[in-house]
Amino acid sequence: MVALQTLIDGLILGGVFSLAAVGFSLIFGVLGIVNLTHGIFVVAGAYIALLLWSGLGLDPLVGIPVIMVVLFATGYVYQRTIIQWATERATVVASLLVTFGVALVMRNILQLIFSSDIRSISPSYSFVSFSLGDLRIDAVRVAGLTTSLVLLTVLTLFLSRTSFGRMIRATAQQPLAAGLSGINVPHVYGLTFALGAAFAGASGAVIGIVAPFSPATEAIWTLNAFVVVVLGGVGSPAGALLGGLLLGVINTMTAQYIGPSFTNATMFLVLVLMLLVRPQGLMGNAFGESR
Amino acid sequence: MRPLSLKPLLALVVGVAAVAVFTGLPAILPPFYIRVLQVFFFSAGLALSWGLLGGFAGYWSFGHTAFIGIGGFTAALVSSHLLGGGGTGWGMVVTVGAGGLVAALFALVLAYPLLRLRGIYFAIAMLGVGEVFSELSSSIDWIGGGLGLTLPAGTDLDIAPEVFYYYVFLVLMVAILLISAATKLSRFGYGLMSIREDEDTARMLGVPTERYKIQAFVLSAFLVGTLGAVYAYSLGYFSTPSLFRVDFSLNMIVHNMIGGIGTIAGPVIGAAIMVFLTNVVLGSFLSVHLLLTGALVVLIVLLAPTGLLGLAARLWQRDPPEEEPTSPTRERERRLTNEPAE
Amino acid sequence: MQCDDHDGELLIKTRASKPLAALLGAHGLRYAYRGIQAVHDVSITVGEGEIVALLGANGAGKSTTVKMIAGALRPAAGAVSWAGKNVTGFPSYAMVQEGVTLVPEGRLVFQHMTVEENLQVGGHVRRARAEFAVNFERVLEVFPRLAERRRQNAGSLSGGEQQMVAIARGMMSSPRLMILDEPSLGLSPLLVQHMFELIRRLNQQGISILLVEQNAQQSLRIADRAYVLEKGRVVLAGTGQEMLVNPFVKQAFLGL
Amino acid sequence: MAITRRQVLRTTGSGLIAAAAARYLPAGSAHAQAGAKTLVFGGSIPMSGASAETGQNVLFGYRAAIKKINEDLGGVKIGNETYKLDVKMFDDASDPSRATTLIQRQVDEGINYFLGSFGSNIVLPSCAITERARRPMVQAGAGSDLVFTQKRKYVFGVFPRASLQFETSADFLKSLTPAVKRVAFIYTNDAFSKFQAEGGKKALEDKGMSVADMIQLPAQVSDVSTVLSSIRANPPDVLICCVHDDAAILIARQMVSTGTNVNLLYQTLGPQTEAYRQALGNYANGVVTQAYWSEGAAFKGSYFGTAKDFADYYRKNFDRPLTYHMASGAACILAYVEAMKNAGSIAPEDVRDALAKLDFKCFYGHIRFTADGDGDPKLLGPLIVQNQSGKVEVVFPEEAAAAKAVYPVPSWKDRA
Repeated sequence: MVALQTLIDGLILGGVFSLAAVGFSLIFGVLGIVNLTHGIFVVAGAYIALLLWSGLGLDPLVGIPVIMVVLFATGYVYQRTIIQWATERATVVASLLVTFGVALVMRNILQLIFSSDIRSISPSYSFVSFSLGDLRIDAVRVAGLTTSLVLLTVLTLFLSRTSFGRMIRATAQQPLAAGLSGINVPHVYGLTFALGAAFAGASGAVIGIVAPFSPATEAIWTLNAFVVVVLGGVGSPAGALLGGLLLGVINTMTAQYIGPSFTNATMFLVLVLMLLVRPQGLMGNAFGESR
Repeated sequence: MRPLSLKPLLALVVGVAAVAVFTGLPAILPPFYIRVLQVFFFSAGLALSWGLLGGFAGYWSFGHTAFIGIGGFTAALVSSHLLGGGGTGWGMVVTVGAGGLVAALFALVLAYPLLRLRGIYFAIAMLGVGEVFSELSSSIDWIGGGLGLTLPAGTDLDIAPEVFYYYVFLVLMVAILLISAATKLSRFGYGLMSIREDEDTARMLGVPTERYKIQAFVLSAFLVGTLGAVYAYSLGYFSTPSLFRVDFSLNMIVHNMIGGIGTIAGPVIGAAIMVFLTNVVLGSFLSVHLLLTGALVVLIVLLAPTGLLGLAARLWQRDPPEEEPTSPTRERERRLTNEPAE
Repeated sequence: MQCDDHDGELLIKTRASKPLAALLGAHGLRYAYRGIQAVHDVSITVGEGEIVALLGANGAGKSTTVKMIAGALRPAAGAVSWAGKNVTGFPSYAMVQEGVTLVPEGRLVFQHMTVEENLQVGGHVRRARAEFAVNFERVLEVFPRLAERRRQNAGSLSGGEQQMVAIARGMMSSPRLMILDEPSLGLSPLLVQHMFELIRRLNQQGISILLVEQNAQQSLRIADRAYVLEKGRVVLAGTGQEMLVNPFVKQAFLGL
Repeated sequence: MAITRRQVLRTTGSGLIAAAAARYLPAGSAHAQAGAKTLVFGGSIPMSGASAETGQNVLFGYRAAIKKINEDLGGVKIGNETYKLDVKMFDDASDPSRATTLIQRQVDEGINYFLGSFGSNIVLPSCAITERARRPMVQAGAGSDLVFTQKRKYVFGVFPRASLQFETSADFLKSLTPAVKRVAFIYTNDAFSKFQAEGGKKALEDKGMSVADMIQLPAQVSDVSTVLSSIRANPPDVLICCVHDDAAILIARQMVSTGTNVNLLYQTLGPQTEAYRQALGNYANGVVTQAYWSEGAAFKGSYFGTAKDFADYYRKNFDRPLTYHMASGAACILAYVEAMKNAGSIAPEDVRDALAKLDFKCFYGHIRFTADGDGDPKLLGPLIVQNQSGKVEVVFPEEAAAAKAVYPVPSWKDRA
């Protein structure tokens, strides 16, 4: 029973991790950019959700479309300016340094606007749980998981079925050929980045109702995204889902059977082992490259 | 320091003069600047050590802070368990040496599996390694990173601690500078740089890539471990978040990139600029120093993408720096910039 | 033609009997990789309905030249005109929209997408969207092989088949000018025959062709005109027939 | 000197130029203010991370005391001079290297009185510098035993050290009926929380209660569901959390949403903050915490008057929600000022001696330090407070209590 409860807890937690990482995965897979601003997008999403909730009484999950629109626009502008300048002038890797710098700036700005105090969002269902026999499942986490699954499914369909999704995949595989096939590659890069940012923001809304947050928590979400991507594989929602669920289960299993203080150590240990055994992640790179 | 590879004699003269000046400085500078310089020597030493692997061989580690931690914790554990809380004077040499060696030992164990990974995967794996060591150091009670560890003063001499550590870090940085320069000019160094340019070709041409990478990794870890041990001493008391700081790892990269990656003077210049800015210029700000630091990093990348040495070379209209800026994802960059392979 | 006092063209006079409206004109193109000059000064033209061959040894600057024309590389100097319009520095997607499609060397297909998806990507350009169904049918008619494999991942196809995908993808954008970069490279002799046949057919359908080739003999047979590049410069220009009998060409490219 | 400087500038790298140049730039504002008879308090606070919220709270406390003294009391008269007060803080970013370097800068600039930062890995290396410079540090941010057990003479704390912070709590738990038998601890893996939890375990066991579980959490935690399952599987009478604010909220929220009930939830940090009450709403009722001050407490003295007066003054002048941390911060300043008055001197050594002998009553309580420098556990020990119907009530010790503790608390469901 304990094992089952632990497994369920892990899967539920993992759903949130998946959603929080999929944007990072997409950006890494298509643009080859390790986006250290990722956690900022997540936390910014949580703050927007908080504003919508406290200002307009809008439920964070209902507010997700608004958050996604805001972050989509922000992400597009950010990529087409700073990140594009950096990759044009220097290298893709220079973008790493740029995103590091921007993350510092943004964290500080979030601090100035919202202070470094811890915030949380408590809609009515935050305190409800279901019982199945001895199993306890809290509603807010299930809501989070459901939202994650819905959004990940939407993204999967979007990438596989729409013309724009095809353009993203084509660009990821062969930027040169994509351009020669008439795809406006810089624009697709911008849109992909924007999409990644939008999904990160959406996960922020979910995280906001599940756990307390502050500007400083951004770093955790960037790190988690790293782990999820390495576990699951790059560039696909399915990979992010698998990686996220695994990470969630690893987390709760470690807490249960080794000790809660070892959760992070195990998580990163698995990351390193995974890299050694299968660096491309369980699902491989959706765009078929081995970098 | 840049002419080191071009005009050794001039470099020697400049170097000796610089060392002489730095040796005399504590007599005239107030303690705050001594501490700033101490942080600078420490950071420059770290950046140079990182550069042995990251700059020369193109293997970017995101987790070098692991070796700072291993060095520091080893020194403190040796002090408390083997020296009965001692570790002053020659004892410090022992504990710091142990810190470096244990870091090198861990690196040796990790090297073979980790260095099979390339590019960004190596970077992420090292990030993971850093986190694993960090978490274990605080969760395992025997190590004691949660409660924190104490080290004795490094010396009995009647000398202010900041001055003492100033000299220790100065000596270490100069040593690491010489090691880096010697490496760069050696066959070993050329081998590493050929790995950075094209590892597979290098191997086909008979460069013992595997051995060279491992040697560079272990050497780099040893130096960082030594620096970490001395840093732990300079704090006196430290806990896990004092040493295992992701920003240490990032700073090593930032300092290299700002100065010019793969060079000798670059990491030193990068460290000098960032340490000066963050501690002196932006030091007293209560709430906007991160913002300004970040903005500065962004500006430098946009204005001097090949590092300041690259920028200087362009402005002076001299040859571009011998080292092209390089990266773990070089291949991909080629494609992204639509450069044909011609 | 805005610029015709060019070295190469002075050597052998352009065939004047067939007055052509120059569709594409590249003038004085120049390009350098990392400080090394790859293309010094190249000027070429392609007339409406022509097949023009661009010959030269490996590293002569052929690929670089056509990449500049197609917008994949930005020329360091020089100008490109297309249908009377200055298109210098247009990015590649804009050139495709204008009707200039480069089929790059090395079969750069989207390996992890199906053949059909590859073609869909090629056909999404605004100028070709309305004709998508027609183009798609035509392409599958030209390449029945691809029709059989339309649901397979392009990466799983043979080299020749991938080359077909690349050309078919280019055709999907309804080009007025197709630039083919080494389309016969790595194909079996039989397939090479087919390839040149195909190029002629495309041309008969009204598509102008700029053909980059090392296979000079075959190219010159189907080409109306040809240019020879050496070390980043045009050293010879003339009609296909003239070139076939030119002693220099014979010696350098035809192995005669 | 001028010659060396020129040579220096010419021959060495930019780091040195920078250092040399900066030395000759006009000195910071501290000097100027010192000339205008202002006493400047230096030190750092973390602007981000686990202690940021508490740090901000304490900073507002410093500001409140300084505002009161400068504006309402016309400054402070020491000997024959009247001084104004000022506070000069920097962000240490929880980085010991930054903290020590910048503390040294303040020492060099002639700041003579220091206020502490947060976390022993920052405070210990910093106070090594102030100790060496013989400048006092009165702090409200690091309770770790190591701060007070290494024979420092210049460091004072307005709380008892961490391991002694549970004496009152143990008495409180002992006083409850039905008797508390089994207690479980959840604590963060850092020096402060660990000392506190281990001290707590000892204090409770000395009083005859058994400690069933000591659960250690990592510094960063985003989920505690497994921890709570094990609590549900074997529920203790009282669950004590020695964790920081964010983890406290997380634990409480997950306890509510998973229906993890115990007779009493006691969290040492967190429930004092506004964020906590916002996050939990009615569910915050019944949660017990310790507070080193409460506006309902019967303390009074010079400067602010009663505890209630301080609360009124604070709310009139500042927006940030009031917690006991503000009072602790203000108490640091008052302790300094009172010591200076007693010494009749502003020389750091004299101030230090006067601090050691300090024995005075103010709105915060009876301030007296032990020989080791921490707050006297009997006089400056914590109050036990409980959220009752949205109000914070002191429930222990009895002489300060304004309400009776609710125990056992109703289940979460009944608190909605």
